[in-house]
Amino acid sequence: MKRYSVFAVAREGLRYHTGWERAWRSPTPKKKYDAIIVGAGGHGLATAYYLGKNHGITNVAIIEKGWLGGGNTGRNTTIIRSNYLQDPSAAIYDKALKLYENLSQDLNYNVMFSPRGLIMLAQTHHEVRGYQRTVMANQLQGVATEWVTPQQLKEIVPILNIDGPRYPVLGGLYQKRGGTARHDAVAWGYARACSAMGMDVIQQCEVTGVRRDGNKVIGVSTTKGDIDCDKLGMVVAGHTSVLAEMAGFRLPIESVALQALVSEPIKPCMDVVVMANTVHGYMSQSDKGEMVIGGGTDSFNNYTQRGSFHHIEETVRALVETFPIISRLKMLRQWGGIVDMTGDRSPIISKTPVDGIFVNCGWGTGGFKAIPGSGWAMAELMAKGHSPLAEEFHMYRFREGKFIDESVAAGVAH
Amino acid sequence: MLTLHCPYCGIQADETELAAGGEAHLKRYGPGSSDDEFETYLFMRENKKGVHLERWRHAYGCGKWFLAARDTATLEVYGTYAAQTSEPPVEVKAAIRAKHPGWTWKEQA
Amino acid sequence: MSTRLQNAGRLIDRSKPVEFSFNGKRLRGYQGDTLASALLANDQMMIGRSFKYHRPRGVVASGAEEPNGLVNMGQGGYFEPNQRVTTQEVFDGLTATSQNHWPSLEFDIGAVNQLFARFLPAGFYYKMFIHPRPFWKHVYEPFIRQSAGLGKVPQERDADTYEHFYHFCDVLVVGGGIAGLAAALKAAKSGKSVTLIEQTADWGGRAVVDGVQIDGQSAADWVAATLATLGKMANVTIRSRTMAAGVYDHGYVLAYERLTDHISDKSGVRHRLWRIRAGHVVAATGAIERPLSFAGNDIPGVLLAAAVRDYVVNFGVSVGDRTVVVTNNDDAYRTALALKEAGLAVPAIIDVRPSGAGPIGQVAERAGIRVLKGKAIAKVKGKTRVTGVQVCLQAGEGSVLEEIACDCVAMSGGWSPVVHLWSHCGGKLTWDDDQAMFRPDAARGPTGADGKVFVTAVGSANGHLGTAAILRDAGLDATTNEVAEAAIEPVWMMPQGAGPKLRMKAWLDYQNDVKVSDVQLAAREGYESVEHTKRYTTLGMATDQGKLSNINGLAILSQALDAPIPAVGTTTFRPPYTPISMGAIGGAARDAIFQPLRRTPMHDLHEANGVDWEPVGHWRRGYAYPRAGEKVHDAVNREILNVRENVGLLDASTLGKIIVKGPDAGRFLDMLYTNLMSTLPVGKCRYGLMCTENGFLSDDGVVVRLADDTWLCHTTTGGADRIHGWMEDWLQTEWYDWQVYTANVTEQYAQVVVAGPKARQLLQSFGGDLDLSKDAFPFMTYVEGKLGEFDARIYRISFSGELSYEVAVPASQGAAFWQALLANGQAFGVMPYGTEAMHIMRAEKGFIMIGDETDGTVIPQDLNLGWAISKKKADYLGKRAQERSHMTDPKRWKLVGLETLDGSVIPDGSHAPAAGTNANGQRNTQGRVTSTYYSPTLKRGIAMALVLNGLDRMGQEIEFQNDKGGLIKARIVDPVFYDKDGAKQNV
Amino acid sequence: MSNAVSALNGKVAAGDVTVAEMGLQGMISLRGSFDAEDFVATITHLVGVDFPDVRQIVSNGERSVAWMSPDELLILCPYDQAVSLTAQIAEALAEQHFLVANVSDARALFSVTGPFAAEVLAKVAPVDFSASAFAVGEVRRTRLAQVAGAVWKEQDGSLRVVCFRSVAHYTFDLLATSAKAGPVGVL
Ligand SMILES: Cc1cc2nc3c(=O)[nH]c(=O)nc-3n(C[C@H](O)[C@H](O)[C@H](O)COP(=O)(O)OP(=O)(O)OC[C@H]3O[C@@H](n4cnc5c(N)ncnc54)[C@H](O)[C@@H]3O)c2cc1C
Ligand SMILES: NC(=O)c1ccc[n+]([C@@H]2O[C@H](COP(=O)([O-])OP(=O)(O)OC[C@H]3O[C@@H](n4cnc5c(N)ncnc54)[C@H](O)[C@@H]3O)[C@@H](O)[C@H]2O)c1
Ligand SMILES: Cc1cc2nc3c(=O)[nH]c(=O)nc-3n(C[C@H](O)[C@H](O)[C@H](O)COP(=O)(O)O)c2cc1C
Ligand SMILES: [Zn+2]
Repeated sequence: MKRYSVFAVAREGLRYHTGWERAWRSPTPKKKYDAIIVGAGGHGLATAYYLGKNHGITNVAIIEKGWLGGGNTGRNTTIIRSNYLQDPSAAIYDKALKLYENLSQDLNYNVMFSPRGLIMLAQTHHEVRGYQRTVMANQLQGVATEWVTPQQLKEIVPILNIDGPRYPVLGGLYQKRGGTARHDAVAWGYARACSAMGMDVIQQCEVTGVRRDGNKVIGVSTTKGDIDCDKLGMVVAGHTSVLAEMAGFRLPIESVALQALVSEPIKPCMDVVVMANTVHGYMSQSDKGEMVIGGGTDSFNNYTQRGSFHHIEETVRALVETFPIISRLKMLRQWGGIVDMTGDRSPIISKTPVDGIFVNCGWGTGGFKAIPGSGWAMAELMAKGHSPLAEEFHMYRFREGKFIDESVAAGVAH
Repeated sequence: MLTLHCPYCGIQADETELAAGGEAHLKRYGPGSSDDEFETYLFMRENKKGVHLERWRHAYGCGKWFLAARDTATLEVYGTYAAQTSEPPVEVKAAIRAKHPGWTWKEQA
Repeated sequence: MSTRLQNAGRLIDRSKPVEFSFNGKRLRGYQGDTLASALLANDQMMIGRSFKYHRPRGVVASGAEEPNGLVNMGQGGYFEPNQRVTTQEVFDGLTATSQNHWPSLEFDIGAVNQLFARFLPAGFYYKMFIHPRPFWKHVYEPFIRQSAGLGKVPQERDADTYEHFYHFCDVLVVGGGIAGLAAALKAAKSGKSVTLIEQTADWGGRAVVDGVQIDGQSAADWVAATLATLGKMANVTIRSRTMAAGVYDHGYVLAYERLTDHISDKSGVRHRLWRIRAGHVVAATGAIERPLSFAGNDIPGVLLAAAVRDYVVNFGVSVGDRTVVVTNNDDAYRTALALKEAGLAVPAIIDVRPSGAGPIGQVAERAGIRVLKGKAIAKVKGKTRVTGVQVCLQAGEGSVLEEIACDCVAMSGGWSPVVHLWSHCGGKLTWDDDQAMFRPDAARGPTGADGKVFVTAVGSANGHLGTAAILRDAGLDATTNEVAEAAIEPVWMMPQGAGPKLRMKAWLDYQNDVKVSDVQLAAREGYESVEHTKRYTTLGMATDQGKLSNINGLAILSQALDAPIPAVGTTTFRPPYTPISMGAIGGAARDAIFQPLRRTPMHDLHEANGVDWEPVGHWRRGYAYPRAGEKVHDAVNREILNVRENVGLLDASTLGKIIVKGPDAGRFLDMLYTNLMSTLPVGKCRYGLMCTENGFLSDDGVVVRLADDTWLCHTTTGGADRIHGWMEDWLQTEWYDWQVYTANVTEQYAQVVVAGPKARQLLQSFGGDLDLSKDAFPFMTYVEGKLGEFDARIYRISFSGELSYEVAVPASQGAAFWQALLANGQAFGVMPYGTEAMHIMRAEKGFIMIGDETDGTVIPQDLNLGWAISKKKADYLGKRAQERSHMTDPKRWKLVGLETLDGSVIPDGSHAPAAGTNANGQRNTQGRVTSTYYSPTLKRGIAMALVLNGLDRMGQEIEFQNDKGGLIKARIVDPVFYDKDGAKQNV
Repeated sequence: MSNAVSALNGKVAAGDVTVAEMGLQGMISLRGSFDAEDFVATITHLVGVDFPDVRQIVSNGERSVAWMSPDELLILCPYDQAVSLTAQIAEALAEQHFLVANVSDARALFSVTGPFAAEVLAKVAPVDFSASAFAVGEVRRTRLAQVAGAVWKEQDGSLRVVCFRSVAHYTFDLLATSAKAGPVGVL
């Protein structure tokens, strides 16, 4: 694989960029792989990458029904943070954040990880207490977060209305290491690295069945034919229930639409990510200048990648109140993704009732930030049969009553 | 932006007048049930890509719960019906089968 | 130079001149002008700079598809970035400035990027700035971000107002061209309710510009007559300046009406967002002309051919004196002829088709225009303005055959139907090889609630380009003056064999600076999906959403991949069609009506009393009542001590009150609460807990038995609606054979807690028919009757540990009652107290608080509330869940009290670290505080906490985090700190 | 009773369309089985108006009965009759399974009058208020922007709106803002 660098770009520039190689190959599927990952989203690709990098398993196919990165990985608002309340969450998200910090170098692909800082506004006393609890928990987890006052907030985010008539800003939970990354680049960077290790990223290939021999997986059926494997990782987010049904089990997942929108681009005005959970909206400014805005989920099951407009309305209404100047910006585009919500809104990284099948799902509205950590843990689970990072995220926790509930600290999952 | 017909008021209600309540026709398992039964009852949703029988409340209207047969892939609504029933009415089943010929209801499968 | 012509201009009113300014220059236009036409009339060709290379940019189109002509508009609270000059009408006093340059439009430092363009191809940033690592965060990204964005940031609060409007119709027709008008007429005649909307200010679309004739009438006359007919029909609603922004599921359409954007008077509502439910949507949205991809096609002065025609015909503006037309189809000849007719020079029509045009070609030649067949443009000359074109063979690699001097190039690459509304909700497209366009595939339209297709595309939006065919498609048979047209010849690159140098200068996406070479690079690197190419190159992601660039881009991609165009496909069409203001989306919901603010009947009195509010759901509750100069926390302490010594008043009206009645009500409540409610004697009160089916504690409150078959359930403030809904859910969908009715009467009553040693005296001072003595009215009972002149129901319950009454009076009497309590209470030292005092007092008593001790993960057993869980019951909601292994785990943390050894207050959220770390390297923990306060009664810090093996560790010391990164020592104690045996409340 | 004050004490926003809070209004919520023996007869007798059909409101001027759901009615009467009428109903239905509650103090009632009154409502509620879809005598429970409410048409150009008391200010401001913004020109 030809390495990317400023020199390579300069060299190529002189010959009109005719010498660049493909970022990833487009192979036809082999008959059999050691491991098949279904779903070439961030989590699936990262799983494959760490299978190869950490565990030396490179006879791997990543099978994608559409184009790689076209699921939620390609349509999320890119918020990255690790200031989670519960220990298992903080552990995996912080692992992810640490990996993000070096990901561009690791992958030799600039994923534009931008640790510009992230703030969660506290707008009720209840939220203040919830976030103070998080700050305290984070201290013991080794995750640096701090509490900032309204005045400090105003300095960090001048366009913020801190004394809105309805929900004055009482303070905020600030994680300086938090931020954003270029979502597509994360998928592309991993895909390129996987391909370079000899893995097959197979696009436009839908898995239509899971083949078993007794209780052991032996392969999948796809629109490009049957492919055999020893181990199967299902990493298909919103389509998890569909895949699980093919394999003959159920998961505590519901698929709903989550929406986002961008404004037209304006000059830089907000150098930090702000989440306003009381009023249900969050916003950051992309490197191109658009305000990237995320909102709420529909409350009904939906596989259409289109949400209901009233969520857009609620979000925009709330953010106009929080950032009054955006009233005179225009919405450029809105879209939706199908997110996979579990019973406690925390992810599942787990063995399943079928031998050889592993599942990684349930990231719902907030799994972009987890991609490297999740891939790391899932790879370990698939390679070794257990992973400390994944330990608590098994799928049987619901029957045991052992929830990992992040909503308790007035928080949300994005 | 869905609209659903409220079988009680007879109006075509806007999605924003309704509250969604998840999968319908669940059997409640209480004390004495097995771990499996209880887990299935509370967590293991069908989450079908396709025909979905589900609960809705006409929250801003008559306040009544009703059930709907809706396609989660196309958002087509095959019918709505009263909540006080343990299975979809024949005409709703027929409407579903008109689009999904092989469709069977879970209790009959 | 561009200038205003003496004649022509069907849309402008020359008797109504207006004055406006651009970059501080005062300019003149006419009413009816767009800002684009007015700027061109003043020879302002260059309007802005492009995104990446800061290339000079002038208008290329005349409508919503314009990618270049974006300006900062207005001032102060009316300022708005990125206004599109082609859709903005001029008005007196309009001010606009150009965007994305520094220091000025003409001299822009950022333009140096052009010099490096060669090293800044699509996606260059993914390959660069990787090393050294810190440079990205500290050097490169800040630099990239500084140069990002187009328009300026508004600085002031929006001075305008907005509103929403719900609208219903059988048929919504979008587009006021001839197709839309004909379709509307047809639908209206059938008796359906019809709504017809058009995004621009005027009607007729392209036909009126093209001079089409319909049934012997000029298009303009036909349009006027049809509009008049429609206007007279009662079942028709007509709106101009109203754009259909998006088509959503089940026939929901958003339409964006601009009411004051075109006038100086800004006093009215600016935008109205229509939320339309349409039985059927007719998309008569026309077609958009495509640019051609030749080197220098972005230089100001290169426009779409139809736009050049629009400026002449509609606005009497000539873009240039000498216009070269370059085309692959017949339509652009109309531009050449229109220019000729206006007295302007057309040195040549360059037609890529070796055999040229149909009959209109001869007309052009007869008019003295040179027609160069099989030819193409190799390159446009000029920097900030076109100075000429180099002509070459389309079939070759671009060797220059001749140079033609000109100051305008009118290009046409064919037409693309506006299929957005068809596609938003899933309508599929089909590739029409003959016409070289994607058009709606009628067999695969978007389906609605009934499973049927609910959008129909008609006219040129449906791929018909001939007038008669368009009208027929819309349901009208008419004769026209059309002549046959020769077939289009698709041209995706000009010339066909253009080398890298030319391709690097052939723009696809003008605003985002995406060139033919970029798309080819994406394909070469494996970004094969059109969606990858879009995201890698940013093609089509600019504020015009690729209305001009997408088709050309995907055709280039398909060539690069050697795949047919339909196999490559389009990117996803998403709303809005053109950008809509956030203000309009939010609507009127600002300030007072941003969100409902729920008020108790005493709200205004609290306000007047200087209350410090706390939002609780949509309610406001008094957190404390500080006096002039008093700090909030001092007020809280004062309020507590006053309750402990005298008497205090708490507005508890927000607590939920739900009546549950019926033969099965007792049985029902036994399922709902963890304890038994069916056994509660009439007249008595009992504290109860409710859990979710998942076992977690969800609400608590006092239940009162009002009659044999009637209970009144109190819930928390946040619980009122939730618990009422929860009850109805179980009653309607699970136990629907049980005879129980519920009614949420929360707001019927104003409820006041009167607490403190002097509470009884205060109530007795009202007089009335109630015996409030200790024996007649014992703890945990209620009475009903007259308290003075008030109709009261009084519960003797206590959350503070003091002698306490909760008095409910009809809400209408609430304010008077509160005032009477304050007046009568003077003698007893009465003071109102707020929620914080309430919180602290209950903590002093060891009472739990939903939301503090509970957080959705806590079960009653954790809180030692086993006494409130009936052992006798076979079932209650949550019981089965609580039998699961983790819920019965003896390692679950249990509620205890904490007393700090030094009397200080443990901070909120503090955890108790334990020895060692877990498998993930995190510090182990053994507890966390749930409530922590300074107790003015005990004059020390107290807390409640969930602690590992807490109940077995009474008297032991434990360490909790302080807020400085250190630890505080505390002793584990019984959580009841005050009046353990209840002597004070039972007096 | 002399102490009783309605939520907004008769506040008025006058204009082309006038929004007025109508002061104290007796309102009784009644749940029961409409099919039960004598239920309809008892209610029509006690209240003195005909029994409403689905989504209808029937009035005799002083008193009205509105259909709220298949097992719920809202009875309107003068404020000072509400307590006694509630008691009478309770007594008359004593043999049945029912629930009656005086909710006069829990609600606020508004009139919206003027040429584009229906449009004022159409700005806030997802309801077709066109004359053919929403007739005099029909009552519609719906969403008024962000709160629940019920609306009926007293006559053309005159609508009544009921909401919860705690959000009376909000509803008033909402309607007054809609009214002040002027007509849309459709309904
Ligand atoms: C609007 C929105 C905003 C969000 N904002 C944030 C945010 O700010 N921060 C954050 O951390 N997270 C956010 N998220 C969540 C985040 O996007 C997801 O959690 C994450 O991208 C999930 O990645 P994934 O790889 O698991 O799934 P995906 O990226 O969805 O990948 C799954 C892939 O599986 C493929 N697939 C499905 N079925 C099959 C089959 N049968 N055969 C083959 N392939 C199949 C799909 O095509 C898809 O490409 C947001 C999500 C949305 C929708
Ligand atoms: N011969 C050719 O090559 C050729 C090519 C294109 C057009 N034409 C001519 O143009 C005319 C086309 O007629 P038509 O009625 O199909 O199209 P049109 O372009 O004349 O009218 C479409 C109308 O829809 C409006 N519109 C588009 N999107 C909208 C939205 N989202 N909301 C509201 N309004 C929207 C436009 O402003 C326009 O007024 C015919 O006369 C035809 O001959 C000819
Ligand atoms: C962080 C982020 C920023 C985006 N910025 C833009 C943008 O500037 N312009 C644009 O047209 N779309 C933008 N999009 C939206 C995409 O065009 C697209 O709508 C989204 O990825 C979902 O894909 P789909 O619409 O093809 O289904 C952005 C998306 C994300 C996730
Ligand atoms: Zn209903």
